[in-house]
Amino acid sequence: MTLHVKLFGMLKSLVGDQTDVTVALTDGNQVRDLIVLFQAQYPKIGELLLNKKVIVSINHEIAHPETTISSTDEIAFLPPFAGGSGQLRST
Amino acid sequence: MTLHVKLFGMLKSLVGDQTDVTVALTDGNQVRDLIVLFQAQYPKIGELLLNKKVIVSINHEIAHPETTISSTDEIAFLPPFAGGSGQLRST
Amino acid sequence: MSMVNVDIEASMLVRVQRENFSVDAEIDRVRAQSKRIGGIATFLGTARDRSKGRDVSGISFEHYEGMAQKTLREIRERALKDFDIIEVLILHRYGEIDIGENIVLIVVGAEHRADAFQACRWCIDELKQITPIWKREQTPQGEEWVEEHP
Amino acid sequence: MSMVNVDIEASMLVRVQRENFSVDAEIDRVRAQSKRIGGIATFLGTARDRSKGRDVSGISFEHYEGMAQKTLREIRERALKDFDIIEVLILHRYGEIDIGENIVLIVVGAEHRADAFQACRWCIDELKQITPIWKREQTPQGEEWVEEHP
Repeated sequence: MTLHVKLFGMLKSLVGDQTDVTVALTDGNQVRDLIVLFQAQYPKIGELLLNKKVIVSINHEIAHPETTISSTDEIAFLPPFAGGSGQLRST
Repeated sequence: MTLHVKLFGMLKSLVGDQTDVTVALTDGNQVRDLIVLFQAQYPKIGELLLNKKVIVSINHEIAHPETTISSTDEIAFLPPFAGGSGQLRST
Repeated sequence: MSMVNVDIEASMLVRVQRENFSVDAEIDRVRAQSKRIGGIATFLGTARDRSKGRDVSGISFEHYEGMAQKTLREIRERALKDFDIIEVLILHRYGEIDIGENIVLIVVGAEHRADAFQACRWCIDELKQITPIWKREQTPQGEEWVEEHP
Repeated sequence: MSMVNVDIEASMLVRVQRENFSVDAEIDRVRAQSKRIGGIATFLGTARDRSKGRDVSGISFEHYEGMAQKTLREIRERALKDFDIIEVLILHRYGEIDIGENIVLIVVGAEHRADAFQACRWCIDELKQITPIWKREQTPQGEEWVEEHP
């Protein structure tokens, strides 16, 4: 099955400013398999996924390594969030 | 010397809705003497002053029993404050 | 001349007035003080329709002209000294106020939000405790001066 | 029909939008929910001209459409459940934002001010931690995605 993975923030600059990438998965694949696939095809993104600097969401929910992916899922890679304004305190 | 004492909030209703009362003091009189004078002439206000439910201000500063009063002072009696809105928490 | 401007500016940042106010306009006064401001904490007090278990149909505030302003100026200056903040605005209305309407506004601008929140909360707590302002409530049983505790 | 109205109303209380907003108009949405509201705590985040010791000439925000709104709705619902408050509004802008302009707004209406302050602070802290929104800063060294920590 073919899926589009949405990319946000700095991740886009790692794939030539694309907003998503297309990946081929097989039935029963889990999020861990997706990460392995990115380690091979997009090593920089793969490393960020492995270090949990970037997290995976499926259908607008945070996913876990063992979450199974189905063909209708909306998958996105989320770099560290930076909404709001400023910081809590001076650093 | 003759002074006008400004009244606020519920104090006005204790003297027929006047916004101030006139009192005769002598040179060197202190706030404690003013309180004694009110105990005699306006016992309800005198009691509130004695119990510190009402505080005395002189020239926009909180006064103490031993503060000396001079003829050019602006004197006011201040019932418990109630600015702002609502309360800190449910009671 | 610049001293005059500073005084005019400071006098707009602490006010006791009859008229209603725009929160946007007051926030803009604070924001105009510095581009370093990243967080603005605001407290707006409004007139509730209940107080101590009674219905309230309207309220009015009386203040001690001069002393009320002096007290609020002192609160602003202490907040600027004691908290890591950039600007403070304090505004209280007097006269008749309908239910749901604005009564009091505190606006605090800071680089960081924790400081803005702390100072804003301190200002409204302090205002209630030391500012010579009194409240009268209209209830079905008549009008009454309120002894409010912080 | 009333269900539709409730949904429209709730959708106005949590928004991610490009346009600027009026704090007065947003406060009025909250205030309109109940005459029991006596205290409204607000946090307004604005664009600072400095960040981590660098000059910043402008910022822009990107959000994950759908997931960002879902997350903010969940924050609002948890705040309504966990604090003694009456209403919450959460609004975040996306796109280009000039220095000094509004970025984010939290408005919390409660009977009592301590509850309003606590919930408001919790909402902005939580928003920063779990909402899929990203920030890009323009600095003299070029544009950069920011990794901000709460």
